[in-house]
Amino acid sequence: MTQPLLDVCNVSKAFGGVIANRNISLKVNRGQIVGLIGPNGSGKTTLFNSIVGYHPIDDGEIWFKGEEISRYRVGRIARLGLLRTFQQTRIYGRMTCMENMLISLPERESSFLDLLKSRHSAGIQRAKDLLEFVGLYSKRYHYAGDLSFGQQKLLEFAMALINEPEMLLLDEPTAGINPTLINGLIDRLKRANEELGITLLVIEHNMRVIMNLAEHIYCLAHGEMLAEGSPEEIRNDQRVIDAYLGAH
Amino acid sequence: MIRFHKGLLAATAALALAAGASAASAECVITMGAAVSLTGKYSTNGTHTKNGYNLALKVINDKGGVKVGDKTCKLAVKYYDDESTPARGAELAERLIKQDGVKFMLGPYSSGLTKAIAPVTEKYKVPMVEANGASRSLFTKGYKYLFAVLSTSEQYLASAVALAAENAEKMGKKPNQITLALAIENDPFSQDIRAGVMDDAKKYGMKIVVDDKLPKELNDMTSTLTKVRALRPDVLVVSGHAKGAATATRQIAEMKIDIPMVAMTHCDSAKIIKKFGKAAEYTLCASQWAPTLKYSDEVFGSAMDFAKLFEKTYGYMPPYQAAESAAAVLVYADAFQRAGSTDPQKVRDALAATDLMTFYGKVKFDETGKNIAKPMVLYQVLNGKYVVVAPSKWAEAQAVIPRPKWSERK
Amino acid sequence: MNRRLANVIAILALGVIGILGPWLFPAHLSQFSKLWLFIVLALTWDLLGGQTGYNSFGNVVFFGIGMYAAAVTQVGLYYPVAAYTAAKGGGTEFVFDVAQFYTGLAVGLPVGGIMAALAAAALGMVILGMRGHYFAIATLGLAIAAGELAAGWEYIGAGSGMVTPTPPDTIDTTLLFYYLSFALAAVTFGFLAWLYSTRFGLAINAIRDDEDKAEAMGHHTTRNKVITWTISAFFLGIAGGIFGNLSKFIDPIDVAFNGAEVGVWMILMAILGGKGTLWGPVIGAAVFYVTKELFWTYLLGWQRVALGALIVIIVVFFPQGIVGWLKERWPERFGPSKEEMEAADAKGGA
Amino acid sequence: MDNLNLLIQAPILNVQLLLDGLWIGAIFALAAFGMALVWGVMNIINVAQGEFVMLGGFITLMVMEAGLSPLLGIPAAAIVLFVLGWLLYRVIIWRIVDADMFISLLATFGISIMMQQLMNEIFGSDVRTAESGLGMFYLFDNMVTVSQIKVLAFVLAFAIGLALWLFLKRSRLGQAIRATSQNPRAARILGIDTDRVYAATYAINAALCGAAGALVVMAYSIHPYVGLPYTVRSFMIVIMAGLGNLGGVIAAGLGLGAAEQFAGFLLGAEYQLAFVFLLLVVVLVWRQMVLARRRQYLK
Repeated sequence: MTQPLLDVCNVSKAFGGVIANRNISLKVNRGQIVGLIGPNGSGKTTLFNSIVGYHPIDDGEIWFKGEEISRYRVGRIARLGLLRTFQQTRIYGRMTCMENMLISLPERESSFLDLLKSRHSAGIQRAKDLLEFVGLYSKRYHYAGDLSFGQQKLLEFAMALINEPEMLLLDEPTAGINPTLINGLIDRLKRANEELGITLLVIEHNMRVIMNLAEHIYCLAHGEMLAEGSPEEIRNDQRVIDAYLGAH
Repeated sequence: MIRFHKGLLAATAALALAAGASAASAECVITMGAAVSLTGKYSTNGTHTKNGYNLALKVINDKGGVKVGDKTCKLAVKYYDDESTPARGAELAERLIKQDGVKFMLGPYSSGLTKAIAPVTEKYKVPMVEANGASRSLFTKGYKYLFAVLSTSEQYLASAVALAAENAEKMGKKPNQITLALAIENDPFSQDIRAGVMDDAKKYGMKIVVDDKLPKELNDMTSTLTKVRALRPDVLVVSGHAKGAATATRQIAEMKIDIPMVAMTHCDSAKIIKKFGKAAEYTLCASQWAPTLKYSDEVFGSAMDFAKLFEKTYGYMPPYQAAESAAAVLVYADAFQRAGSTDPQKVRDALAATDLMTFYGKVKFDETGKNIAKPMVLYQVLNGKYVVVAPSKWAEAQAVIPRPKWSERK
Repeated sequence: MNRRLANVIAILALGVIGILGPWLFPAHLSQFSKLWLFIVLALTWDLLGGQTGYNSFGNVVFFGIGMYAAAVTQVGLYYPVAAYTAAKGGGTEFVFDVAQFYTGLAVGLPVGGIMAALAAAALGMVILGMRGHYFAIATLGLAIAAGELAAGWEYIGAGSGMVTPTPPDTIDTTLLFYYLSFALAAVTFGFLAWLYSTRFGLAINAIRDDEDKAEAMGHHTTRNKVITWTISAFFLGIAGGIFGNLSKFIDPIDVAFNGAEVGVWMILMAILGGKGTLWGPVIGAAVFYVTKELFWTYLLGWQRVALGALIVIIVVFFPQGIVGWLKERWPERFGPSKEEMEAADAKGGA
Repeated sequence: MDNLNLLIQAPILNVQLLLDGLWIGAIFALAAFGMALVWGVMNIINVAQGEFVMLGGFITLMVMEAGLSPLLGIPAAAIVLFVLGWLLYRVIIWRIVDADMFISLLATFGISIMMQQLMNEIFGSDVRTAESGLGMFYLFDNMVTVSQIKVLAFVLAFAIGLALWLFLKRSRLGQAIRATSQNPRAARILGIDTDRVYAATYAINAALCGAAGALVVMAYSIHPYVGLPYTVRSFMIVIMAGLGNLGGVIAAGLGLGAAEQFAGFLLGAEYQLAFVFLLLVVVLVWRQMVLARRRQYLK
């Protein structure tokens, strides 16, 4: 069996007395699209934050590409090729969309001197293409801070794609997005996965989206791993249904 | 920018016209320039300086002015506020000379400011008579246009150290067994005083046991005084402008620190008698001048006459900073008269040849420009009054050394 | 009017005024020298404060380090520094001839810049991990401590300060320092204009807008901040070296590490003109400096009351600064233009 | 280290240094209470803090010149400064409450230099003191001296700290202040007049500083430019203690006062300030390093 791209082993994390994650394990293989679901407050975002290095974990290990990253800080993990988007979108508000895109081109290997070089028409073209795809081409010279929430979300997604990560952690990518765009977004996520080989781990509340998208799904509840399996298995798992109903 | 400077230039031109020798009328005005500290940490003494200048101007002008050649000229001063900062002082001196067309400068307050301004006046060959820059280092640079009416810093406390040596026996020691504690502010002028004290102490073989430099913002010196109390020196020397004198006087009394001799500078500008009463008793104070000295001149009369006139005009007794500033104006007036011209070079030469008796003391410059004809005096606070105790020529009373212990005082 | 053309005209006009300065305003030359230096102070402050979003109270540290390093080098090339400062500088013993003076300056000013840059790199690595007001306060602490340390260090004259080498009579130093100041301002402006046009410019803007995001996208944020501060310190250090020679006397707290005045002024100038813009600091410095001179001339005794009121008015009513205000008021004329946007495209690539 | 030997040989000196440190530290703490309050509730760093202290001192001097005991200056200064703080809020501060913190820093800096020169014009730059009429305690055979006014300052700092704590806990306005500091928007929705809360907070801060100033002029001295050190130390104390921690403010204030005294004694007065500010930087760097190990930043 090949080594998983992301391997989360028995991770626990508590805030004060509140246990947010208890003994969570999950694996994502290269090229997969994996879903992470669970009711509000089940610890999904905490797990994301633990993986990408926003806070220390109390127990367990996290491995990425065969390297233990449990103690690395955010920037270093990102440079390894593990990127995330934010639930509350984060973009560079006082820069234009184009600038947001251009500064997100892969910088992993670049030194300071590389940053001083300019003019790379391929990069510009790519930025334009991606903006076109998320439907922001006409707004490319607007300040990103002036966009609507949904548009910012799309911009953030485009920024993540242009960065060409090996793996992308998406925190509720469809929340706040115009329903008519959702299908296109799913399509793009799949294409990013197939064509660019970007492995995806997606937190999602929209069941239709996640069932459509993911090939494997983990479900969290009350900070613990409740169930895992194919979309079909999850859909029919009584515990999952109870957890969702109980939580709402 | 342009419009503003047009106005300035016009004003400057008018001034230059008024001061110019070409003016046909007998009425003329000689405008001198001065950057003094009206704000910032030296503003008290800056105000004394300005008041001294102004009083001398008023008295001279009221008597008709100064005869320059065949004309009689009034004197005037154009002031700027240097905010007690050297960079500002240098800038303003440049402005006075270049923009306002001033051909004669009066000094600022403090050595630091004088140090900053002297290179400027030197560059433009504009004479400067200064009354408040006592730093010794001002007179080692070969300046040719700088003249100081006051005694230089190394002399400030020389008589205090000498007095300690003379009175060593009373303290039960030989002069070379005497120990000194120095608490001196960390600014150019005060540090020059410190250098003077160190040299004098070395001359007598005295030992320095505390050597603290007080920060400029300090209003509490208990940590230094705690050290002083532990080490029991024979002499405590404090110099830190008015703030240092006030803080030291108060805290020495509060902490009841018994030292045979306490010598300070700037007691009178700190008004320690008025403010602290008994706590100030027996303090030795270095001073450039005292109203009780028997100097006199034609403009002001005696030192006491000056003091009374000053008090009448400004409502307080003149500290020496005011007196020496007034004297600087007298020196200029004298030089204008002898030069018979307002040509800066001629006035400069006349200044160099000054040999003048004033209410402030005799003024005679050596080749470096410092006044070598006037000694410093040392007061002691006795019964709520400043009493001159050194040098012996002017002494009104014998110094009380050692000073009584706090427990023995009423 | 074409925006790029307007830009070019503005730069040319400033350049011509700068070069012809000695003929245009001969009486105010040293004030204009200081104005050019103030522009450098505002520009370099804005590099970290405006473009990167890190408000520093401590940039005056590099100004002071540059000033002392330049002066010490100028003296040290020919005389033992300790003896020079012990003698309170200058005077008949320590004379600099023309060649010595020029050599001293030619070596001293770059040394000032380099020492300041090294200090910024070292300090930056330690404190640029702090964010927001913690960074601001740490820099404030450094600024005050630096002044006090300099005031205690005998080698550089301690509290007695240090006199910069007295130039020989034959040199017109007013003109010399005027052109040095102008050249420094021009070079700094040009360098920053270029820097902001590169991807590095975008990288530091990204830190300003959302540092967490920039980091999550894999940027070397700390490295970029340290480099930014180092660049800023280099130019500031040279400015300090010139300023020291211009004022001729270096007091540790009142001239070199004057955080309460120069340190605050550089911030004010940048804010007045418009933080995070290229022209803002230049305009801010010019307006501030001229206003200050007017206050100091015509409001003697009340100049600080007036300045204080002005500061309050600026930051309360024009927090976005002159350039920011113009952009908001007439976006079509001062906002991002089409050409600028196309030009921004050119910044891309990796 | 001669000075260190001295401390070891004469341990009684430690007592004097410690006490002197505590006295001045208590006054720092008083000014820092206000800063912590304004910072925590309004998100404003008030640079004019030291100038409020200075004004409090001058008001006490005026009380004394009117022939009253300068001790009355403590309430008088507090009341006058309270009114002044309220007015300042109504004229200027309310405009910057929601602005970037840096804006408030500069705006209050502007206010502070205005006050400095204004007082310089009105009162002159003389160093002034007021005699409280209280005496001294002499302990250990005069080796330790304690000025009673400083003890009073110390006790008052504690009392005011306690009163402030009770006020914030118990009174309606205090509760409103706490609610506003936690979430101004929620407070507004709940019907709290946050504008009034801010005005009161700023005025209380000014009053605290005024009281501190009255103590400063009686125990030490005052002049128009005395403010900056008090502002900077308040800053430092609040940083060390953290916001909303009155006990911490007292502890940090006293600790800072004592550290300064010992530094002045051991290193010489010229390095006293350098030591304090380097200490500030070291504390920050240390806190940052602790956080870095936890994958976090100091912010």
